[in-house]
Amino acid sequence: MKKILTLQEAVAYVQDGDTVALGGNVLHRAPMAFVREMARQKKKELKLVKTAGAHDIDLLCALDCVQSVEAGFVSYETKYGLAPHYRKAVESGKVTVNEHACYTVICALRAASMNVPFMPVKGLCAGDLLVKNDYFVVVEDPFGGEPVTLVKAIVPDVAIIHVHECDQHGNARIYGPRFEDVLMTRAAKKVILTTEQIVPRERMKLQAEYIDIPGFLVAAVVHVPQGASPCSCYKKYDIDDQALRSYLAMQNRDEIESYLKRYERKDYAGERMAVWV
Amino acid sequence: MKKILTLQEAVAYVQDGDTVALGGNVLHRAPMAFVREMARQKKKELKLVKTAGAHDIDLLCALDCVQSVEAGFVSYETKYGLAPHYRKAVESGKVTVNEHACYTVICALRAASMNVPFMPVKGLCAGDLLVKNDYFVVVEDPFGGEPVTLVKAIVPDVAIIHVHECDQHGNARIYGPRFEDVLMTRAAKKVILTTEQIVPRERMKLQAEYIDIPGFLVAAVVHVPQGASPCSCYKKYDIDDQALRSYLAMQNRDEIESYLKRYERKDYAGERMAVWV
Amino acid sequence: MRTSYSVSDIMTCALARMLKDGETVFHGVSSHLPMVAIQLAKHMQAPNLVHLNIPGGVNPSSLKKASYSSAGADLVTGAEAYFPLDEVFDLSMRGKLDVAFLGGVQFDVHGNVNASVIGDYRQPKVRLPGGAGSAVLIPTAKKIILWRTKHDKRTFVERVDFVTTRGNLWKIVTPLCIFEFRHGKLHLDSIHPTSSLEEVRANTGFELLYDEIKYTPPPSKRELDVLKKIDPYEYRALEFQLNR
Amino acid sequence: MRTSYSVSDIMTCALARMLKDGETVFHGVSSHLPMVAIQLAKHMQAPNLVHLNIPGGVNPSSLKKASYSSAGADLVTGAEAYFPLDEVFDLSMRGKLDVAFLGGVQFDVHGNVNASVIGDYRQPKVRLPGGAGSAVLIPTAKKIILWRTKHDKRTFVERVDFVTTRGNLWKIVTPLCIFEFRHGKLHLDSIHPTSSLEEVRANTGFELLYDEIKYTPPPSKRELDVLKKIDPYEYRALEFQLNR
Repeated sequence: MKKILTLQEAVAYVQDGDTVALGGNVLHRAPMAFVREMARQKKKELKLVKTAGAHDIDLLCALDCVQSVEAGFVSYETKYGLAPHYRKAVESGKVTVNEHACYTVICALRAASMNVPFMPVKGLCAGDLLVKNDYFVVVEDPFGGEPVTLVKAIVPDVAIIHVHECDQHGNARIYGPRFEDVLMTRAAKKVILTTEQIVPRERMKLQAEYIDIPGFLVAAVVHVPQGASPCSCYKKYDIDDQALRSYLAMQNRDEIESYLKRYERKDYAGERMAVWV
Repeated sequence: MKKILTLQEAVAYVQDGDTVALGGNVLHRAPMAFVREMARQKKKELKLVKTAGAHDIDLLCALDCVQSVEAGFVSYETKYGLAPHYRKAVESGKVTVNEHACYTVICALRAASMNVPFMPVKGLCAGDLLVKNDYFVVVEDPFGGEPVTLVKAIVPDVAIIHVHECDQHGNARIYGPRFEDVLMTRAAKKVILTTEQIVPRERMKLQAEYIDIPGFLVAAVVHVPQGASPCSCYKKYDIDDQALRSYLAMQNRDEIESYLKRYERKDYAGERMAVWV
Repeated sequence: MRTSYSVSDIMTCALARMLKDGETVFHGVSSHLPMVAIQLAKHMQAPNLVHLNIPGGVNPSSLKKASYSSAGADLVTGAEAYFPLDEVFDLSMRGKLDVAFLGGVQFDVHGNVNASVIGDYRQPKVRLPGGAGSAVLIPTAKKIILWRTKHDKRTFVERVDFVTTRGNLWKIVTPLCIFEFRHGKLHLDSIHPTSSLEEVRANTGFELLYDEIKYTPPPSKRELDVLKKIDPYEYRALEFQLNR
Repeated sequence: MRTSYSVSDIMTCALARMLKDGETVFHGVSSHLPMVAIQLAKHMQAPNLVHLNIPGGVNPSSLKKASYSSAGADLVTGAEAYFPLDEVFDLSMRGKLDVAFLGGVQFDVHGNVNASVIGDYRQPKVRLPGGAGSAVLIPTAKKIILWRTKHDKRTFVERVDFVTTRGNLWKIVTPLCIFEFRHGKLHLDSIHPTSSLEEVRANTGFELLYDEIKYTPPPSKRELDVLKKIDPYEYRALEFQLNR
């Protein structure tokens, strides 16, 4: 029952072709160290799930790890512009986009968390998304009301969540915005955490009521301080503007691979640290 | 925008025939002062909603306030036995029970919180509940899987929740088990809080992240210390064994009305206290 | 040396022994017996059980204040995380709840459970408390263990008045014996040493099915010691004190 | 005395003035302009607005650190409660979200919004970021206010390439003017004093509809003072600095 793994070991859990839910939102608390290691291990044909992605999805698209993206929004925010490698991969036909309203991703994950094949959605009642995508259908209401749109469940094979702290059993806490992360841990078949800090179980118990992810749902824990960087982590660190700018200026694969290389030391540093359990 | 009302004023919001969701679970944190005042104001034909009720539902049944009960379980726990007045009212045909699995109440409230007419439910696939109740139907999965059971949404006209503390705007916090209370505040058309304590807004803001019910969802706040008694309120008070036993020994309506009367002073005490806002 | 023990002790031990280490286990309201049994199992063969309950305390550290409720806040104090009822249900729907302890009032040889009514559903002769979570948990949790502190011909019947639910029923523990559900029928699994085949037969409303006569092993000294420690006020006997 | 102001100032003021006191208002990512506008309105006519956002801070007290994100944790610090994105969506579905500020890349005279693709959906010439919450919020929030910092013939078209959504569109604010959606068509509502009818016409890909020519009132001294205070680093102008 040893849950604490190295980053390489944990990433080896992810299979080519897996449906992978990524925690965080746009530039905030994305599980970037895990994403980088997936790229290093050359995962293929991943089906990515996220309401609103940015650097995580873009990086995996840049290195040909992605088959499809289920999301409502993929872009850096205002200051950093669009997601260039994602765009290129989609426009060249390498990556399929299954565009959702962010809410329909949420509803599809709710369906998975309840193990039902679909979830009714109120708002999606007009437009081409409904027409073009076979994961939406409109049915009659058997209770006699208006027609109802259903979204098909999305069951991630694995959810990757970067948390502020957890114990060796995976009892984990996120500070500040939780985005869809807690839901993802209930929807996915397997949950892998990367964490800023591994703390003693007794310390986690002090505020047991505010644990977001109970350990019995968690398959693996990886100790990766700065594991969301260059994205932000609430109250821990802000975005790394320089790293993002340097990445966004890169044109070719070699540059991006060397960008990955530069993070290696940092990404693997946590596993060499003493862990107090 | 004054939200702080007296108990009588707040209860006057509830209309005869309303669908009323009651917070708490069995003998814990039921909104008893509000329930008592509904009985005093002789509300009629209420449709009660709760996963697992006890003293609240029993008392309202004893005084002919109830038309129907949607619940998974109505009984005192082990030591106090069954709910005598509820049983009598149901067996005499005065009250209709729409029996749910507790989870189907939860799912029906989830549907209301999402404003969809139904919610798919995985587990309810056998037995007479499915056959006898028209709020369950089994449909084909339009995505091609197994047949799926749907439960019809339950939209409470009002949710009555007893909280530990809130500010004058209704930003509220519950300590310990929240049961279905938070969900009820999202499912109901109107939310009324009774509270042990009204605290300054600035104090609620100190742990804004852990506010369970944001004030903008709340229509009215009533200051009722001991408002859950004789049920328990986590870390505030335990059940009132003597009161429960005396109630359970009562046979006729007069006795129960005098039981109500005895609580009057206590139930109305909060509104006379200074409130620091 | 013979140790003395009560029927609630042997029932608690029987329930506890059915749990395997590492399993995820749930009980609901009015469930003092299984609540104590889970803690007993944690002190015996299954230290890594995951104990789930209605108020949401994962692995509560003590039950000593849970006198009148198995859904009380005491189960949250000293717990290791918060995982409330709605989430427990979702977990079971996902096939990740290993064991659910559930009650019921009437059981039949076909494995049907009635917790709803005696008589007609809409005009009941007796309105029972209701199945609580049973109707969705019995079909979805991997193993269902039922218990009932009454064993008579009105409880164990050929056909229940109303099928609140049926599903993954595994065992039923009574004051007299343990039934196991297999091949679509309740089978007599073991008779408590405090009872006898004759007594079980005389109090069961259907013909007893069994391959061999076995007896439930009595509580061990260690089990009784642990029970004394974790349940000093004998909450496990509460249901017997108020047999309705 | 004339006060000088920028296009982002007048757009922010225009957005802010559309809000009424007590309304529940949401904005998403890449939404610095509406984020500042909501705070402006709170300091002007609408102190009791309920400001909702993606990270979930209800009524964040300050935006001063939100330099690179309108979905950042700064919106949670100093907020009065936590009400995250999934809950905001549910709220809108229940008909309780008064106003949603949303973006888009292409708009047509019929009130259709495209945030998805230019060209074919499955083989797009240009893959846009996607509509985020638009496809469920535009049909459900009571009033939809769109903004776009580009106003040209590729943005305002006769027919969008792809209908990401349509619904309760009320106003669109651009660097040149404000459109209002009524009777199924976009109507020119007011022209910013920094622009002209000719400029709007030359940059709009459909025939302009209007009853009369009105001009957007310029930012008042008080509005500009408040803007300086609440948005000293001019995040409201970020979108103009990176016009793609």
